[in-house]
Amino acid sequence: MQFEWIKIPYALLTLFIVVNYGMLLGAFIQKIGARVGRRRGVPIWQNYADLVKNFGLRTSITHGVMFYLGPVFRLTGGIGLLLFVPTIYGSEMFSNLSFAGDLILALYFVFFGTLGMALGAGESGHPHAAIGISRGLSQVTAAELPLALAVFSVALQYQTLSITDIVSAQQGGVLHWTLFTNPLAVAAAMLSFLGSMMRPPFDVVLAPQEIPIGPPTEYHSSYLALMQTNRAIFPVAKIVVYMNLFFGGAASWPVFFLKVFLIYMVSVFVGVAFPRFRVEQSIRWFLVWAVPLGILSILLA
Amino acid sequence: MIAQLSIATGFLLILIGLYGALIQRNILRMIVAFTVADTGVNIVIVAVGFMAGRTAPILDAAVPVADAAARIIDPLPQALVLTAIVIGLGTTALMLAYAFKLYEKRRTLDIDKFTDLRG
Amino acid sequence: MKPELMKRMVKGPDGVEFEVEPMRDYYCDAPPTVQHGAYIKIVEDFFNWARSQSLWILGFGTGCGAIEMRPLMTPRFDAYRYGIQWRPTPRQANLLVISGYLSVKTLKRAIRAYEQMQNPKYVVGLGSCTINGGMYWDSYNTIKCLDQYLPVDLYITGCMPRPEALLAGFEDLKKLIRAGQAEGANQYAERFDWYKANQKQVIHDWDMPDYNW
Amino acid sequence: MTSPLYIIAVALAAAFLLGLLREQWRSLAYPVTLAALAFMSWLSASWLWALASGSASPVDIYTAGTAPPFAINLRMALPEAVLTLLINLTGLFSALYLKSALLARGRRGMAVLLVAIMALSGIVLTRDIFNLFVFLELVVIATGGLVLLSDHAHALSAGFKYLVVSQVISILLLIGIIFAYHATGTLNIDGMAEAVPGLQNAGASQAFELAFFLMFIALVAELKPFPANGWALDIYEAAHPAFSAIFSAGAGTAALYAVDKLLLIGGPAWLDMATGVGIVTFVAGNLLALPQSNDRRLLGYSSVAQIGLILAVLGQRDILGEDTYFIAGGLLLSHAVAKAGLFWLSGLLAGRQLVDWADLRERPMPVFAFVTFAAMLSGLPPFPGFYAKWELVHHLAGSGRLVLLALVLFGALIEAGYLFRWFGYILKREPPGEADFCRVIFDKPHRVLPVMVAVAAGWALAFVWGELASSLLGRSNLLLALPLLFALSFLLLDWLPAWVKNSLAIAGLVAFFAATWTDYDALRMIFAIIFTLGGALTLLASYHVHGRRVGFYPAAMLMFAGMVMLIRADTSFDFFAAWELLTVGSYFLILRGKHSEPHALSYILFSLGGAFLIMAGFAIAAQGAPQFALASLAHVAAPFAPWVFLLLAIGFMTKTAAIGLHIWLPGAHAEAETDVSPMVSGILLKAGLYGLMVLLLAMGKQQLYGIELTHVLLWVAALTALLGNLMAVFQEDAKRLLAYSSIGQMGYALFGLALMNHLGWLMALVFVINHYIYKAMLFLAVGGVAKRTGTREMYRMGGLIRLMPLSFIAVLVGIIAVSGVPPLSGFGGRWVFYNAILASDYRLPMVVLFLAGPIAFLYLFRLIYTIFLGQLKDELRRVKEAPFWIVLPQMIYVALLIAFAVVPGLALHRVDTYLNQFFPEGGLSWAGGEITSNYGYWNPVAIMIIVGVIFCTVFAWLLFVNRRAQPVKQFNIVFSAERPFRPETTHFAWNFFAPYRKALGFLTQPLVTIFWTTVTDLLHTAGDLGRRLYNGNGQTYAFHFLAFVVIVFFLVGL
Repeated sequence: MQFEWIKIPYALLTLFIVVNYGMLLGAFIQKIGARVGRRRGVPIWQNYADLVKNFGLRTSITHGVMFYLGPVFRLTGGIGLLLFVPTIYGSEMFSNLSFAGDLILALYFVFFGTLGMALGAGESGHPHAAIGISRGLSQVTAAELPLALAVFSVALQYQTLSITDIVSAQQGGVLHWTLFTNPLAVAAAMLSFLGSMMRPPFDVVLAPQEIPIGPPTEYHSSYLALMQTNRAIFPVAKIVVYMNLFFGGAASWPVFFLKVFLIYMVSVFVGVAFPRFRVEQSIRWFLVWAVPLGILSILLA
Repeated sequence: MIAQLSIATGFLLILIGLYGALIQRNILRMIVAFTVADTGVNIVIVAVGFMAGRTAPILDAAVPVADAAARIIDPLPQALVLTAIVIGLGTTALMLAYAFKLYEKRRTLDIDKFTDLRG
Repeated sequence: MKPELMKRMVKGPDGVEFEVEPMRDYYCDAPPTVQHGAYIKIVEDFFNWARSQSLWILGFGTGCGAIEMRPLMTPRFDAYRYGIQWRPTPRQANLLVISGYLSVKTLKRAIRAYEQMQNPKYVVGLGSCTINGGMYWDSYNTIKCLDQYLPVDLYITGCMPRPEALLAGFEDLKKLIRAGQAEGANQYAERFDWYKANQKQVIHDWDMPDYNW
Repeated sequence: MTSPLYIIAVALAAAFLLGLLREQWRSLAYPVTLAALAFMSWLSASWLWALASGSASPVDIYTAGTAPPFAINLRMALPEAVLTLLINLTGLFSALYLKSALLARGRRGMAVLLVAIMALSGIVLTRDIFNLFVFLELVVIATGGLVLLSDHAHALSAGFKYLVVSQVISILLLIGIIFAYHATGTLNIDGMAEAVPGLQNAGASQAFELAFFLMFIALVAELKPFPANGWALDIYEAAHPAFSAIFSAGAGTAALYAVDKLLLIGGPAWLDMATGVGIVTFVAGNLLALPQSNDRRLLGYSSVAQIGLILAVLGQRDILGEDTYFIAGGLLLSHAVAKAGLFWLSGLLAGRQLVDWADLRERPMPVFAFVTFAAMLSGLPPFPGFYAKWELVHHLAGSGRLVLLALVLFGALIEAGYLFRWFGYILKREPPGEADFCRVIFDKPHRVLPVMVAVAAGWALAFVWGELASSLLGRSNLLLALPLLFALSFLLLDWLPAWVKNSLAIAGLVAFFAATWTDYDALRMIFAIIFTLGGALTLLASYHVHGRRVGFYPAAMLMFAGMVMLIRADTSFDFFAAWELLTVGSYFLILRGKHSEPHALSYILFSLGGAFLIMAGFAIAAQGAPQFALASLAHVAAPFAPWVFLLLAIGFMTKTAAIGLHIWLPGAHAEAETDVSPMVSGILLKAGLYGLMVLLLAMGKQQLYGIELTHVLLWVAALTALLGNLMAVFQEDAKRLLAYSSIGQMGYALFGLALMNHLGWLMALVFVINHYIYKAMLFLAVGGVAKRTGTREMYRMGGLIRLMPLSFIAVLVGIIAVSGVPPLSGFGGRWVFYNAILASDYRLPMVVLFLAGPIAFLYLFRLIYTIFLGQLKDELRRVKEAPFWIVLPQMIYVALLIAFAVVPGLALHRVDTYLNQFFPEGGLSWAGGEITSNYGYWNPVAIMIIVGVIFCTVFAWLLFVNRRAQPVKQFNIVFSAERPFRPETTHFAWNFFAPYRKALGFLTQPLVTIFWTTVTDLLHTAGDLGRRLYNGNGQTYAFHFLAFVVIVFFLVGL
């Protein structure tokens, strides 16, 4: 695959769609939660209002260069992750900038934003930020492991690291999805997915009352707005990777919307059903339950 | 027969000497014991050179040079024994001097008292 | 002044001694300034609409009135549908609800929290106590008239006001915001010296900079 | 030629002259003594010259004018010339050294000294067994006298114990001699040797055997074999050091040669006994030396051990053949010169404890002398012991005597252990008070001269043995190798200011690369660049040090010399010599750190242990040949190959600090100086990887008992990566954190190699390059910070980003690269890694490595956060950016890292092609910016541009909407409506990953450390138990001797 200039507007189009979808999805899921609790919940456009409000705040402070750059790293990480992965299978238009690298690029680029954000939060000098990061990083070491194993297993299964090739290998019916051809890997990966979504039981990182929302505790105004934008993009981008690897990808936008929503809902269901883990508990949980699945999947692949 | 007897005596003396040197705690007694052992060694040396029925290795009228080889005993051990005696004397003298010095220093001759250097 | 805030000599790793003055070295001493809205009116109106639709309340209960805030999150009142949420940090909140009586001790914290919020920011006084001290009108330890110390946009009367009253009050606040009349932060900056003087009059252990950024 | 008989005659004449000298000419006595000794030395020297140059042939001197057996004859051949020269020179310089003691005791003392030297020479020269006995007794008596030259309180009792045991020995010897004479009819040694096979009946031959046993055991006892040596140790401890020098160098030498002569009579049957006694003495002597704290007693044990080793070598003459004298001579001369030198040196110091030697600190010449002696004793290149050990080990391995080989190496390792521990004391301990060393130097030049002569002799011997070895191995003299000469030349230039030397060093490294860069293949090119140009780059940081920096450059350049010689080595010998050089150089470098004494010691011990394994591996692979071309490792015969592989791999892995062998690294790297850490971490570790590469390229996959060794390597590598990373997480010390991180990174590189496929190797090379760049950069940055803040504890720093922005940038770029996050170069390594494991047959070890990966984030974040972010502490408010010369290389590294991230092909494309000849499958294809493997693709340029563009766009947007942000200070944080108390209480840094420790901390139990501590404790305990044998009682010692005789008697089984 080669670069052509036309890819840039196409990529921006993808970005535009995903940002809006992510915003609405976030509110929609909140609304589902509210309806389950017999509330009306936020308006579906609430995230837009919040975003505009935050951009519209007139003052802001900065703790230093890294603090300033943290959200930039964060958003770059989200946009980059989205654009390095083809969104719609078979569509030249929405293959984005995936010519730059394969699955491994996507896997490692996930950390770009995390790292930058952690540094920015660190410069705020707030101990709660540091505590949150300490927890988050600790948890991620264990949570990432099943995913890494599952990815390895899938790569072994299809003998390729190219996301497009992995998706194309899953075409031809639901039963060709990795979900059915390599269920162990998918199970491991989905457990890992729970850990990466910052929802219960794995949200001790944010712990709003104990360490007021952890790392971003000092962020506000347009910094926060950038992070909100990322909050719309990043989960979707991550789910796209899962979708492509395990659930047959998406050949059109409607399928895309549906699959992303359903995958997202997995973490929501688990989140509303379980209380919070402490960090060492969640590490043990991943190592005891998720990692053996991953190991089995690579042994059987 | 005489030779065997002498050798046996010599070894007996050596053993007595060594036993004494290892058992006696008094330094002077040790030195005496060594002298006994030395004597034993000297006897053994001489006895080894002894050949039955021969004469002393002194070339004079009684033993002409021509048939000396057949009539005298081996002269070499006797020469050796002379040297050994001299050396033994030297060593004994040195040890006695040491004994004197040690006594001067510690007012004792007990070898067990001189164990400051160890390990 | 607390000892940790006093000037002191410290020795650097190179052995040179120098002075550390915590109030100067640890805190930014810039005063607040008046912030103007967007130059184009329609943009500012749009922003005001967004602000009104996104009221983020600082989760800080100052007095007994805080108990009336909790029901707002429940299905019965469901404040979320009006774009109202609670945030745990003043940096991200733009609405400070002084919920009930405010003791002098709490006032200091309220001031700090208020100043750490970003402009534009709103203060709502909840209950009679914030208006005139209410039943504590003669207490040595509560402040009587909140708007001498913070620029209050709106009072909600009652002792206590019911959650419905709160919702009604927030709707009124939204109207003020949309009308561009909720400029408490700028008022605070304009009359900064006056506010400070009032605050310092009641708070005797003033151990913070004049403006808490 | 002057007859060698004059050695004896002159000594005797002078001794008599001294006795007869008139009282008023008393002052002449000392000059006469010196003159006599000088003449004797000259005589030996002239014979040595004549015999060595071939202008004279060996002569026999018939004393009574007739040939043996009727008269005593002396022989002067090459060995005799060397040994008498050694004895006489030791005598001469000891006499010089003893000046004040001799003058105080008067001329009788001088006479006795002359007699002693004469007798020692006599033992060497004579060919008559009884004459030998006489000389021996003379030595005993003279020793008895000379011991009293000492001021030591217990010299007297020591001398007496010596006499007691000597008496017993002489009794046995005399009995042996007379019966041997009885059996063979001659006293001439050669005559006896001829007569033995002709013994008629079994009885006579058995009697002779018994007689020979007595003679032999008596002479062996003169070598102070374990355990019959308590008496000798007391002499070493109590006698005047100059006499101890004679006792160790002279008497030991003479007795050894006497035993050698006897072995001629006894024939091959007795070799085993010599070997057995020798090796037991060697190991036990070294073990007993380990717990010693008295310097001279330690030297005594060491002498005993060394002589035991040489005895063992003599016992191996059946396989050593012609090389016996090369080996034994090398060991003996090293031992004699070094021991004499050390004993002389000990006399310059007031204290008798090893730690008192700290007096020598800050005095380059004596320290250099000590280094020379210690290196000679430990058999380090370029000294004779090195060649000797190499040859010995090769012969032993060639003949399958592996147990002996193992014991030799084990003993040598213990010896190196206590010697280098001692050296650590010298450089690192506090001097015990007002050092009077300087005064001694100026007061008593006659005491310093002998030491300097010994040093000179040591280097001269190094040259001579280099020449001998060069003819043996068919290569040029090691000492003349250009890099080594260059390094050694810094010894002479050490008076120059540091910046001049630094420029010279950099110029040298660059010039060397410029001159040789065409010689390397693609693989070696990478290492060559890192070793030379990389070294030059790290040396830039050394400009920040002012003053002379004595000792730094010789050590550093020795290390670099070793490394360039390593990549240029074709043969096993060259390789090993280079390996040892770089080990020694780096040891000295590491030892320079302020608190690095114990860590440098464990470094050198692990390294030498590893080196010995490598030597053993090479020796087994050589199968009797003195060396072999490295490439022919591929042709090692099947039963040996896996063992060779195992030995070499473990040897190399000590350098890469694989798990189990890693405990030296954290301390060594952390405690090293600021500019040394990047050298030893960024550069030196690669030497181990290079060794592994050479090994794996040649030998490939090996199987041992059905287990594939590369598979084992994979597991070791994965565990190394995991535990290295995990340990790094819990460090409070920034440099220790980086050091543990190096262990983890080396685990990755090793993993790549052990995968044994194309991409695995490529990954290892990516790690080699990356690790060099970022670890050197991080160590410099952290070192600079530590220098400015005066601490390495991260929790005591914080908020330094504004004060040290450049260091922050370096660390930031560094951690992004280490963590493998795109777009920086670490990602390349990860990408290649995934492709490599897809092509591999293994599955399970990867799991461990996957677990290790994200852990890196933990310690990396902690590194940058706790140092640069968070709260600034009061006392650090005024720190400045790190010195220019420390920052400059960091900035160059940043540029390099980014360059390598964008165009990895510059470095890797050639290697990729080169690897095709070894692993034809699975290479990459390089089209434009895109890199494609069988499984995936990757375009570093595109990644960099895309990430850059997105980043800049978002940043520009933020700048636009957030242009009026108010900069605030450190306490302007939301603190639950309160204010923070103090920066120290607000900086969350100590025990940063407490929850992680709760979850996985159990994995960081220091099991390996406990294991190695137990090993060293056991060794010390064994040594301490052995010391109980020596209860200080002369009678017990005599009993030891007799027991020794009886035990050997039964073991020999006559």
